[in-house]
Amino acid sequence: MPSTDVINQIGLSHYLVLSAALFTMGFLGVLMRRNVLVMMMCIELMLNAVNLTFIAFSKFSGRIDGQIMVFFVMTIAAAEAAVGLAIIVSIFKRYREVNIRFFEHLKG
Amino acid sequence: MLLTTIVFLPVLFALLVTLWPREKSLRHLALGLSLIEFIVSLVILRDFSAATPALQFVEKHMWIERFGIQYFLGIDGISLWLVILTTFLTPVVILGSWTSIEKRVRGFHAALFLLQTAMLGTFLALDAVFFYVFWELSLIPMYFMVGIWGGARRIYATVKFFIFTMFGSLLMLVAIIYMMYLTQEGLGQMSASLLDFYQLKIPFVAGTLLSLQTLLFFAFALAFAIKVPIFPLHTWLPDAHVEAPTPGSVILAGVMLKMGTYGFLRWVIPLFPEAAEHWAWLMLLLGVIGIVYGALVAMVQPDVKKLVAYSSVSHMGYIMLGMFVFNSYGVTGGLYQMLNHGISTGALFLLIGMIYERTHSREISKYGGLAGVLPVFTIFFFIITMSSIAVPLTNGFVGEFLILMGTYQAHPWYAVVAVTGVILGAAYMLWMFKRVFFGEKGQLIMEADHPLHDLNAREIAVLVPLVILVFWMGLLPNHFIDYSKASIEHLVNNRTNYSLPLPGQTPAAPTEAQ
Amino acid sequence: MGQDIFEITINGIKLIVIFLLMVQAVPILVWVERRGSAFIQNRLGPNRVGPLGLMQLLADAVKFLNKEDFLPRKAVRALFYTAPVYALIPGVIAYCAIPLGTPLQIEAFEMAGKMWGPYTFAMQGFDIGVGIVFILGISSLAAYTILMAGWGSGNKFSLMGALRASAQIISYELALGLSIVGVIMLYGTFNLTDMVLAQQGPMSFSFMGNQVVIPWLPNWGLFYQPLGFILFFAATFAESNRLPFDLAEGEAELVAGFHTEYGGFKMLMFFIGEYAHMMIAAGLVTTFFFGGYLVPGFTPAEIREFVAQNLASTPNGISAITSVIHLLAYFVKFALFLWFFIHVRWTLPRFRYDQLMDLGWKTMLPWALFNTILTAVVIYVAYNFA
Amino acid sequence: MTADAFIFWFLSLVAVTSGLSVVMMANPIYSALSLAMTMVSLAALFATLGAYFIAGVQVIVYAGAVMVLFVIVLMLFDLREETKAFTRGQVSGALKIAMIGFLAGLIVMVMAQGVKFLAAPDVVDAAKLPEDSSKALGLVLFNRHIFGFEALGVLLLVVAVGTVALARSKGGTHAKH
Amino acid sequence: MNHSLLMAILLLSPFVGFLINGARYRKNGPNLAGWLATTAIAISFICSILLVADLIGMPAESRRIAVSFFDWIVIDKLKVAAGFVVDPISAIMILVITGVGTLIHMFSIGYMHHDKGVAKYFAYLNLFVFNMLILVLGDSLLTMFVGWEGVGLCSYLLIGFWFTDKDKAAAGMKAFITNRIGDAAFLLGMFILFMTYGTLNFFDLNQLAPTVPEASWLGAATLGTLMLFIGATGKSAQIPLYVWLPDAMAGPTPVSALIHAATMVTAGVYMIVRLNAMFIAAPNTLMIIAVIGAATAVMAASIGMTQWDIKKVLAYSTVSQLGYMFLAAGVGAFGVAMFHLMTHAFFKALMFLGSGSVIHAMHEEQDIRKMGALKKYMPITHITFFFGWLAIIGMPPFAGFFSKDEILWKAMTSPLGHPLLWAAGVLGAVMTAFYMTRLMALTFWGKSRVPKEVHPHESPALMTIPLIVLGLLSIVGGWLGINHAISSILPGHPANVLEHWLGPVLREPSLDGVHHSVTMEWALMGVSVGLAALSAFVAYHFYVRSPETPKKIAESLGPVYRLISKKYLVDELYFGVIINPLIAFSKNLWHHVDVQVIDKTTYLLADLMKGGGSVVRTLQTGNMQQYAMYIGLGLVAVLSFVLMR
Repeated sequence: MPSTDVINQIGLSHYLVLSAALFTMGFLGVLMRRNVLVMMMCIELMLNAVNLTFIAFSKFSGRIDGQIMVFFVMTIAAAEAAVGLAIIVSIFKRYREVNIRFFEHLKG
Repeated sequence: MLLTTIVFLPVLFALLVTLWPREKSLRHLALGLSLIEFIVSLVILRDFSAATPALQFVEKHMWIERFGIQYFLGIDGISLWLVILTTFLTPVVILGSWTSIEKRVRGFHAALFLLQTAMLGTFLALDAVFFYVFWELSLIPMYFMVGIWGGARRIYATVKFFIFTMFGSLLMLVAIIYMMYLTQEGLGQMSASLLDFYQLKIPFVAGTLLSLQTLLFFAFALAFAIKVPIFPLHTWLPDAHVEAPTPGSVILAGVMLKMGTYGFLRWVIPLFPEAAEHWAWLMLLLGVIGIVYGALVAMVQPDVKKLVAYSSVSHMGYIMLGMFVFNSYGVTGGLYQMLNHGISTGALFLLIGMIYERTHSREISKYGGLAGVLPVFTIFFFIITMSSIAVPLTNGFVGEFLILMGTYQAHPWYAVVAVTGVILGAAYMLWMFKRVFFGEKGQLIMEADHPLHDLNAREIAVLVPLVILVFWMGLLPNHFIDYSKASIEHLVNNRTNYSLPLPGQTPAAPTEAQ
Repeated sequence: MGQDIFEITINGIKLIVIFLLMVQAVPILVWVERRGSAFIQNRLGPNRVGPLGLMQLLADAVKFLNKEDFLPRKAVRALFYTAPVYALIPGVIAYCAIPLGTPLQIEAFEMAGKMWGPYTFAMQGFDIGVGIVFILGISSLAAYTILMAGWGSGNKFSLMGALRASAQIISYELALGLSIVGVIMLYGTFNLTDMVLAQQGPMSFSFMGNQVVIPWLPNWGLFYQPLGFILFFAATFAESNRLPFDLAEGEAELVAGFHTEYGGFKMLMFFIGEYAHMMIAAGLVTTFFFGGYLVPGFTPAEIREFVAQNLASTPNGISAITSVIHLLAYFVKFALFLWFFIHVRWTLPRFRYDQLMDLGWKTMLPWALFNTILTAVVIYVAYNFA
Repeated sequence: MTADAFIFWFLSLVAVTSGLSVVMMANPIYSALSLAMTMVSLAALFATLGAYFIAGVQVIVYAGAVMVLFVIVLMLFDLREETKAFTRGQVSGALKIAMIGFLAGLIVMVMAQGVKFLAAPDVVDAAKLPEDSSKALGLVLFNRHIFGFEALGVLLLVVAVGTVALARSKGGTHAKH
Repeated sequence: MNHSLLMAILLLSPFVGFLINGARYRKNGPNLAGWLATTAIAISFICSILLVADLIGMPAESRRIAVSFFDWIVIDKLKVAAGFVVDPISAIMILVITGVGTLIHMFSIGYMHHDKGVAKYFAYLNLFVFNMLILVLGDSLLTMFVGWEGVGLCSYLLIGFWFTDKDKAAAGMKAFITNRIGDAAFLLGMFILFMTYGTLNFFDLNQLAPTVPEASWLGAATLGTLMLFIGATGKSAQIPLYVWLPDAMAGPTPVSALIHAATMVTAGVYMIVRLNAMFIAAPNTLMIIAVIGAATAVMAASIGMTQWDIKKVLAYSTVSQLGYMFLAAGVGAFGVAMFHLMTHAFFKALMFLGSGSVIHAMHEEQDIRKMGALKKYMPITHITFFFGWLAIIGMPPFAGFFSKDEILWKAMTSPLGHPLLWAAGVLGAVMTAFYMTRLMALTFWGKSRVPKEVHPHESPALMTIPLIVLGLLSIVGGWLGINHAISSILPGHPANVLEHWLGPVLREPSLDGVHHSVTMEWALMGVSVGLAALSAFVAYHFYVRSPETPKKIAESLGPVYRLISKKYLVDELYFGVIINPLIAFSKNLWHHVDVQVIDKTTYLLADLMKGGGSVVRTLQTGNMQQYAMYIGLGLVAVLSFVLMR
């Protein structure tokens, strides 16, 4: 391995590690939090982490397609948020509840 | 453009029917439209050249370039009559369902037209994927027809029908995809065109199930066999028929079952000649079992419609038999029998529908002595019964005779067993006829609160074309066979090395316009 | 490394300067607004403190600073206090991206025994390639301020006001964004400086292979995008929560909207934030549609020539005077639009909330889409059918 | 420390801290605000990677619209501190955390392996991408990825209709009574 | 006149009659319908005569008028045209059919006068004639088959003419289905012959038939002809498929006369004669035919002795007489078979019509125990019936004598014959004489047992004229085929017209090297006639003089008598062994194979899916976070795999 100045030489790995950290945080949130809204936010966080990876790869491989992917991810995330929130609002209006454990009517 | 027109015109009709503002004149409109379609199909007949086995009116455009999937339509002697049968039966069915369909008339006619498109597409598509699309598409309108306008146990019947047919076609899809990969390997370019499939030399090893061609053969054959239906796969048919509304039964028996047999003729036999040859015994065996079994079970049915449904199983067994003996008698007979069955069984279902409209029962034991009450109805029923049991000079005889003849040439013992179907056919039909029409007046007629009225002009108008065809086809079969002769000869003679020439490629095809 | 620190320092200074400028502009604007409204309403307005009442604001400031700083019982402390501070940030950062004049080119010169320069000093906070996107993004963050304030106050009026305001901002952001797509397509860039430079000289464009020149009109975006201008201008009103779109603080319904609970210095910060938005809006309109810092009828090169011939001799001097001229030109236009904002506020009545939403979604958005498509078609035709 | 390095470390610190607070904050509104913060810092990171346009869009769409929606919803619900913010159950909790830790390691390792497939790993190949990639982005988007773009358009339309339908089911602001 | 036009008129005239009467089946009254139909047949008869006249004018070796109207089925080697041929064999048939047909139609006008569906009846009858003509004129097996099935169809319609009676409808069905069994075999026979010889044309087949008789049982000629013969047993009511014919008496009596006595039932014989060369080539088949024919003759006659229904007696008599024809054909005496066919047509039609007249007079009563001494009420019927009786029991010089005697002679002397066949024939003749005399005695002679409310009367002229004509024919019909032994003692030595007529077109086993003395011929003749006369006398004695004796004999015979009077329980046997088990088997197939096996299998598959689903669904706890964890675990697994690789 060439001598690396981990502090100053910001390379792809830095971004990847950062994105992995954010991703796992988001995942942790999805697993641990009970508030549906927070879970959705954590999913957004995970998406963002992935976006970061895309951008980083795009930059370091010199291909613009990574950014396109991010663009798509964002659009879908926005759509997802819109629909998800609409559903949650509808549910909340009826049940006054956002705890995920409350919504287990679809169990097999 | 003619074939595109004929395939997709009904979609337009369906749309028109859906959007038509006046409910009252809807049926007239639908009838008119279906007649237009029929006339268009007659244009094909007029311009069709019987002298060549080549595809005619070919339309070929690339659809999905990457997979070589094409918009590929064409007609030859094998599909010609099936197309015309389809376009012919639709107006008949519309006229026949004039009063029996009371709810959601709009939707019904739209479904009928869509079904027509699907069926025509199945007969005319020459690209595997395209074909498959139509094949599956045909399920949907039928599903609704049985499911919405059907009898009491319609949901059970529809689901059974749907799942049975779906099950088979999925395997076919797998096989089609695999064939497409084979084209890529064999021809260098992925293609779903039937003509390219024909060029493939698929390895075949006799005596094992695991040879490639055998597997593909069975994947295709299963899909078609369920549709036909061949003996152990037939149980959806009686249920579907009993629960289907009259027009549904007519179309189901008249055309949809032919999609299976047509599939054998167009796809299975030429695509997998060695496997078809090697496994012909199985198909013949199942065909023969179907003939006898269907007839026997039909004999003891208490329900007229179920009886006719089982008789379909028997008749379709004949067609299987004819196709898998690989000689021109058998194949011609098979093809002819497809038309016969479409006409006579269709007519039987129409007749049963007519009487059902009057008495609301199909139980044989409740009838009796109808001949004295409804003489005209009886005459028509009798003629169609004769056609169904293949009395000479009716259409049924020509088909059955040719099939049995061909079978005997190839496999005498199968013919010997199959011939018993002739006896049993007469037995179950005539026994039914006796119980329904002869004897004392039955419970239904005695208890009817108003006297049953005989057929009216509309109903006679429905039946007369069918009866005319029954005799026409029985008396002058060459009018029909001549169109298919070249194609069948071509299929029989070049089975192992089959290809369908395109119009330009025919080596000896003087295009004499008829 | 040294260069980096230098750049960062310069940019930091510019940020602070612009921030201070904006903060200082607020008292003047408030005065203008109060005097102007008095003028419009046929009364006098503040006129006691200082000449023409100019010192009134100073007095107000003293008053604000001396007010009691209190926290409502149900308020969320963190949000209640951060919100006003946060109100300043987006406005200021966004404004930094707007070019204010031609860059000041400093030739190399010797000072304190070292050679300095040459250096180009841009007359804008920072030049960003994707300027419009940046500004839109940053200004959209303003919604948080309102929400934080509204919810943090622990007051129903505040919350409702905040929800209304933020919903309004989000809704009009669409129309806003779409209305300038035409502009972006027209200039082919996101960069504001490039946009400004594209508007220099008399009106001229090529249409289907023909070069069209109209000498008596400046080459401003207004003439190419009249519909875009109207839509954009209207949307900025909504974005900055000013009349006729100030539903957030509809006194009759909501007391004072999200800043009901605020008073004193915190209130002042919201004021500043609001005026900052107004200034961004005015700046953007100027930049997009009215040639930015350009002097109508003259290109920067012509002015530089003029200055070199008549007013200065050294390159640095020429550059400086040119920049100042453009700066002045910019501020004239800028002030005009600020006045327009104020004028509108005192002229038009307030919308109802559903009218507001209908206007945003059902009128402006479709028209903005139409404008986009029309522009695209015209550009396509203009370039491709020679 | 170079300025680039400083910016990276600073922004990642902000991102990680605010990301953690998204997960950890008991009050969902703080979570949401923290998430907005994460978004902004990520946008800045995008900018450092030369994706200015994406960075701007990130701020507009995510921070400016999506998160605002979240915040609005949270505030509408008026959710305060949650006593049961986290799932209980030591076994499953431990399992989850262990899994996540393992997953994090795996992700990093897999990515590190994946890096090998890049042409020049860990070296910024500035020549390949223009400093301002917006134009290139547009060209690629509207040529190579036009189908995806159109599909997204359809998706958005569907979402718009669906959301309106959902919102109107119980009468929204415009409901006619 | 143009042959094809004549042929067309010959064929189409009955068909047109059918169409007219069929289309106006509710409107045409009995007279109109009847005379229309009769005229149609009469026109055919005239055409037949014209055609036959032309035929006579041709040289003996090439007497053949062939007309082909259009191609019917043309595929590959199979080329079947709608081709019709009049040659000496079919000439006899068309004359009989149209001639006897005309008479029977005429008779029907009177007989069916009061029936409601009379137009329908005549329509069917005309259709039958049309089909019968196709049968006999067709130039190929397939064309013949058209008529073959067509006549079966008409027979079905006419037997079930009074369909409101369940039993009559059932009888029609029985006839059709039994015929169908034969038809199936007929089809197979066609296939076998076509496969071997590549043609279905009679003349081609006869030409191609092997000249050396086939010894093997599995040769094409043997198998093919055997199958065709099974077809013939169906149509011509031979063992084992004769059971339908007695039941077929359910139809109107003229129908029995026309279809079930004179014409249709002889189709089998006709077919064998048509394919004479082919049958000759298959001596094994001929042996079977002869045996079956003889057995049928004896068995049917024995049943006939015990029957009480006038028509049933005649029906068994018909079966028996048909047995004689097959016996003749079986020993290679095709010409004689045709001869007997013709004479039988005359006298049996006569007897059926006579019985019809009786039934008519007795108001639909058919039981001969309720008749007796009808002689005085219906003299014409009695006289004509009397001649028929003489003819059938073989009394010289009536028609039956010549033909039956010739059959017996051939059975003895033909290379294919056997003394046992002769013996069976004689036994049959004896029994025939007995039961016919019994019928005569019980019906016309002796004491009247007529119920009081019934007043028998002579039938109208419309019915008696046909009786008279047929009675004359029964007397003189036999003189066409006087064998040379008799002819040698007759003045002028009348020639055997029939033999000359048919000889050139038949290939019969050569009699070269076989010499039988004329003495023997006389002796055999004497034996059979004598025995028959004796038997007739005994019957007369029993039933007229001492009516108690038969009962005693019947009682003393006990079970044997009961077995015979129950028709050897053949129907019961068929029902018990074949039909009922078949239906039970079918029901089992339906209930068990379809419902239990096939459907259950599919349900089983569905249940498997269901079961699998219900196992797997426990994983669906509804806790979304658990699902997310599963996803995570899956991710871990996949990534680990990627790393491990």
